[in-house]
Amino acid sequence: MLRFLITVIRRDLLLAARRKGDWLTSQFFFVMVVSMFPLGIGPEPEMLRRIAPGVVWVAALLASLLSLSRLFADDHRDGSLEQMLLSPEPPVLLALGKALAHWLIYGVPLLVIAPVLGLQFGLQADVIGVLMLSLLIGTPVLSLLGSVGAALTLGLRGGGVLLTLLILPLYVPALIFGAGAVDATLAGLGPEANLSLLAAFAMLTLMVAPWVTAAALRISIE
Amino acid sequence: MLRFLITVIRRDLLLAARRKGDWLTSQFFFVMVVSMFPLGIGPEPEMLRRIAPGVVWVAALLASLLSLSRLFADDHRDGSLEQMLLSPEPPVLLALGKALAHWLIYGVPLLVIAPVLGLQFGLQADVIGVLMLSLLIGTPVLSLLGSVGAALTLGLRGGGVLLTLLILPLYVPALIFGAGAVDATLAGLGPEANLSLLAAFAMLTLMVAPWVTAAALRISIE
Amino acid sequence: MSFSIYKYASPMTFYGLAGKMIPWFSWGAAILAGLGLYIAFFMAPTDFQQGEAYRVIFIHVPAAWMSMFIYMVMAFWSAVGLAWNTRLSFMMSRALAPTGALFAFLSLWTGAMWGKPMWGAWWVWDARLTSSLVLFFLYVGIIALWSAIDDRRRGDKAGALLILVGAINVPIIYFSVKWWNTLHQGASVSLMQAPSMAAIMLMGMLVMAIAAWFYSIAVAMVRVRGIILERERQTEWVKELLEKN
Amino acid sequence: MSEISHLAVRELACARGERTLFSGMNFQLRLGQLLLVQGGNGRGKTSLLRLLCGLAQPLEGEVHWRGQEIGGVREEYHREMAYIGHVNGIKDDLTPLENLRLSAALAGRHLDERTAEQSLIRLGLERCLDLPARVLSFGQRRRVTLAGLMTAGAVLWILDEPLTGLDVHGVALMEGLLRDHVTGGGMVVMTTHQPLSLEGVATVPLQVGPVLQPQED
Amino acid sequence: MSEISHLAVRELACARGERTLFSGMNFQLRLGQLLLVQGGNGRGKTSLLRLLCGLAQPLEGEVHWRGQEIGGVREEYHREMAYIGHVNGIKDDLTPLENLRLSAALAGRHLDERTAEQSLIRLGLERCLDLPARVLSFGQRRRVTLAGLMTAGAVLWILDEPLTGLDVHGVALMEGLLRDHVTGGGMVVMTTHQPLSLEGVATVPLQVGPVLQPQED
Ligand code: HEM
Ligand SMILES: Nc1ncnc2c1ncn2[C@@H]1O[C@H](COP(=O)(O)OP(=O)(O)OP(=O)(O)O)[C@@H](O)[C@H]1O
Ligand SMILES: Nc1ncnc2c1ncn2[C@@H]1O[C@H](COP(=O)(O)OP(=O)(O)OP(=O)(O)O)[C@@H](O)[C@H]1O
Ligand SMILES: [Mg+2]
Ligand SMILES: [Mg+2]
Repeated sequence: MLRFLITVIRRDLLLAARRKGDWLTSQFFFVMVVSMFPLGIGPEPEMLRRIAPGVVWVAALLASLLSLSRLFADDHRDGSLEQMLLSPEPPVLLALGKALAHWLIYGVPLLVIAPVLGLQFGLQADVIGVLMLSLLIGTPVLSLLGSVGAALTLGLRGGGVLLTLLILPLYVPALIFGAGAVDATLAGLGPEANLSLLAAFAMLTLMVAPWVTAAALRISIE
Repeated sequence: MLRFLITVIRRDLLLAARRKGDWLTSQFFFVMVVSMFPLGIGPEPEMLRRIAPGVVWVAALLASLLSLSRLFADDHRDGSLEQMLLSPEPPVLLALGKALAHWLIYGVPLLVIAPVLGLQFGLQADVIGVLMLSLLIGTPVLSLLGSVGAALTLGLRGGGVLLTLLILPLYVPALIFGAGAVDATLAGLGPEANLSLLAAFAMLTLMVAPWVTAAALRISIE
Repeated sequence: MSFSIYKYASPMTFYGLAGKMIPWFSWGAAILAGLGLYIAFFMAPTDFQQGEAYRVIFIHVPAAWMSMFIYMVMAFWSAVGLAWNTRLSFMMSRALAPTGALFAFLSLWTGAMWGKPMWGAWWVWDARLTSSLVLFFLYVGIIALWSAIDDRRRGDKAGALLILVGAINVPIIYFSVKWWNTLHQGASVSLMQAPSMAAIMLMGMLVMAIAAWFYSIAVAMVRVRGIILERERQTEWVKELLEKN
Repeated sequence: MSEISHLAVRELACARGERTLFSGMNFQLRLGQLLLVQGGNGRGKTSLLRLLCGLAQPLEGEVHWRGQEIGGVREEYHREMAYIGHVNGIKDDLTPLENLRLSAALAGRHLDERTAEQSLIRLGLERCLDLPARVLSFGQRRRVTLAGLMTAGAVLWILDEPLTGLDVHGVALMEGLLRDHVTGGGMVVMTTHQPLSLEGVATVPLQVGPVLQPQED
Repeated sequence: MSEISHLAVRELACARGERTLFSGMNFQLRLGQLLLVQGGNGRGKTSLLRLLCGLAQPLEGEVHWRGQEIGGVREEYHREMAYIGHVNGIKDDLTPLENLRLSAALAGRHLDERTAEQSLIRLGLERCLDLPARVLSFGQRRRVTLAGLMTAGAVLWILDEPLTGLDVHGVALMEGLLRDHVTGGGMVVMTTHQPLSLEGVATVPLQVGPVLQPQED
């Protein structure tokens, strides 16, 4: 069981390592979307600081969505998804493994980049700390919920955009609690309430999402 | 010549019509991304009004990017791109036709939706007018430049994200002039300067982009 | 035997039942709507604060209620469908979704129409407004998913899964949005707390709500009959039915 | 032992879209037998094989493995079965060697490098061991998949046109593999449109759709 | 007329990655001839055909059409040539009929609905005229592509394993098409791993890589 989970994760990490540029590009997307805003909005530091948490979080959402559309699609196209579903191990572990691998590949690096972006927007150290913490708790939610969407839209035309359409509304609580925690810190209130709600949401997602993903996969490849 | 151009455009429109939900989904993506920002940033009307032009423009960029990654990819995968390049007609017309079709399908509807989003953010009628005008001039640029990127990244793994990396920097002038025109109107200055710069940029793109796209296509399919 | 009753008899008998129900619910909806509108425009007093514009409440509130209620019903049918693989359940949720989306849109639309005179803005990022918007997005997502899937069985099941995930999420979304909104600012614009709402208004709203309910049932029945016919095209009873007409 | 029918199909029916492709299909397969699924293009061969794997659900009827419905013994069944479809199921970014070892690991088996290498060499891929699968030719990619089949150690092979794109050598090799597997007590369910010489193999033909008269056109 | 060599190749060399697949290749093809490119998996048949089409550029050497380099007469060459690769080149979202008419339009030809329909029916797709190509079976999709070839009206056909996935009927049909085309003064360059009966057709064999001894394994 655990061996299977680890194999699935190792496989995806290996594939990501093989696609050298791809992984880096996704991180660049994140940086760029965030950096677009000062260009579109104007350079006032006060306002930029105000919008920073929201912008970083929305960019994290979009970056994860972009990579999610390929979470199962590549494996589906080349037939290896079928082969994995024909493995004797339970599909729910496959779903969980894929989501965790996605988080390790695309979510974790965001945590490293976020502080730099925070500095760009003139955030204080403590605010940046909360930003990172909120991303640490929140990004697994993005991967897990996203995997549900990726499984549902598998093989459909326009899967990527459809995925966005399905999943963005479900991301709302993560976005609100995550950006809310940072906002609260900016406003001098504590982030604890938001963070613990975010953590609860993450736990719930962890319990539910892999099962739904596994069911959706079986339906989609039929 | 012109017949070929029209055939290419008609073909893409037909395909878009066949993928019923797909086209609509892309428009909803635009609406959703814009609607996510207040959730991340907070509901103060004054600030939302200030960031509205930037948010709408960035969302337009992203919406066009997302659909662009499939501009040639589908045709490449099923082999019909090869077949079109083997047509006696010049590839530059193919490139131009695909970009124009993309604009008709994904760019033009944004013009219709943008006013509604402007209302959501509490923009005045005249500001909304400028916003639409800037999008009218700017979205062809997105399609044309995007087609260059789509051709360059064709067949590469993770093409979608790589595309973003290549093209977002090229979009910067459009973003600055486009959002700048609206910002200037908001600030009580006239939008003319920004709009004419945007128009000049659009003309330049129209002259250059199809040739580059055609060349990139020939290289990518080799 | 019971298996085959599940599989075949159910849509067939339901087709007839639905046919009988449609006139009742249509007429019920029409009469109640007439009554409700009469109350709304002739019996309810002009609001001393808001003037006549407030009368949109008689559409707005029932629409908002129905949009949420229909989602719950869809979630129920989806759960039943996934658990027992009953085909009729999936058809029901498919038949309901457009009406739900319509009501969600209607509540947004009427709310926005009302917001302009009341708040001077078509839209504010209030908690209730925002969560209505998200609900509307959910409806759109579900319909988009269905329309993207050609295979009927796959579409049914995938849609049902999405509806259920959404159903778990909707309350969370609702509270998160509420909290988000109040955290930042002490309710810049609070929706009116129904201060001693006149009994006649409440009555009008209730009547309109029941009318909307009847309307939803009637429309859903019409749609479900269409879906049944389309899906059971190759069965004997549909062929007979089509030949009779 | 070999007298028990390991794979049995009862009253199987399959529909795609509005069309019923086949219904009331019954057959049994024992160890040491090869079921050759025949039928023209679009008759439902692929659809049947996917039902047999459990990748799709039948409209009616059941598939039994050692006397039990495959849904109930999924884990055990998948451990003893290997499937090759129209697509290869190999990752373009990995080398043939990595592909083989990874798919073994995902199926819960350990495959050491030497064995993997040998089976690839047996399939004539000695020059491609370290190339990413992406640059391999059409037939070479198919061979990688077949090498995976060889190392899977499954009892039941379900093969959808395994000969696609193989040259004469490849076809001969595949015939050898099939013969060894079946005479060694394995079972095969396969489709192909190409002629195949299977003397000495207990072959059970199964027709999906009407019989084709060759050269009738 | 038919004595001029229409397609000529001079000292062609092709490299993929680090490997030179072939070099110093020379041949000429006249109207009424069929060039059968032979060679085992991964020898470079597909690579050669793509060079002949102009989809790829040779490492060395030239491809001539009616005495001129194909790069120079691209438009004319493409008007007279039709290519079928390993992938089908049909759109999944369109019906076979729409696919045919659209690809004709893109190639600058008008194809009326009746002709398109007839050629599809000739290829045995009468039941699939109104289905989106996505739901067709593997072999049916191949047949749509071949129908496109029939209606293209090209002089030179370049076909990469056109028989893939075709059933016996399909193969016989294809043989008929080839025979008609070549004896009618057309030219064909093709590869296939399947046996093909082409009596009466002027066939020029071309070996890419070493000759395969059948059943050697
Ligand atoms: C687009 C804008 C609006 C949306 C999306 C919206 C949404 C909703 C929803 C979802 C409900 C049902 C809530 C519940 O019963 O729990 C509701 C009820 C209500 N809305 Fe709106 N609304 C909007 C604008 C307005 C405006 C402008 C007003 C008037 C100032 C208003 C007044 C009311 C009232 C009085 C109720 C009934 C309250 C109750 O009975 O709980 N709404 N609205
Ligand atoms: N959604 C659908 N609607 C209508 N027909 C469908 C649908 N999906 C599949 N089909 C039909 O079902 C059949 C599928 O056949 P399948 O792929 O099993 O064929 P096959 O016997 O493997 O053929 P081949 O030899 O070409 O691989 C085809 O005739 C196809 O047209
Ligand atoms: N980038 C690369 N690096 C090394 N080798 C490559 C590269 N790209 C292609 N090759 C090799 O070149 C050959 C390509 O052959 P091609 O696809 O033309 O074969 P083919 O004769 O059509 O074979 P098949 O019968 O299998 O279709 C293969 O042997 C492949 O391994
Ligand atoms: Mg098949
Ligand atoms: Mg080849």
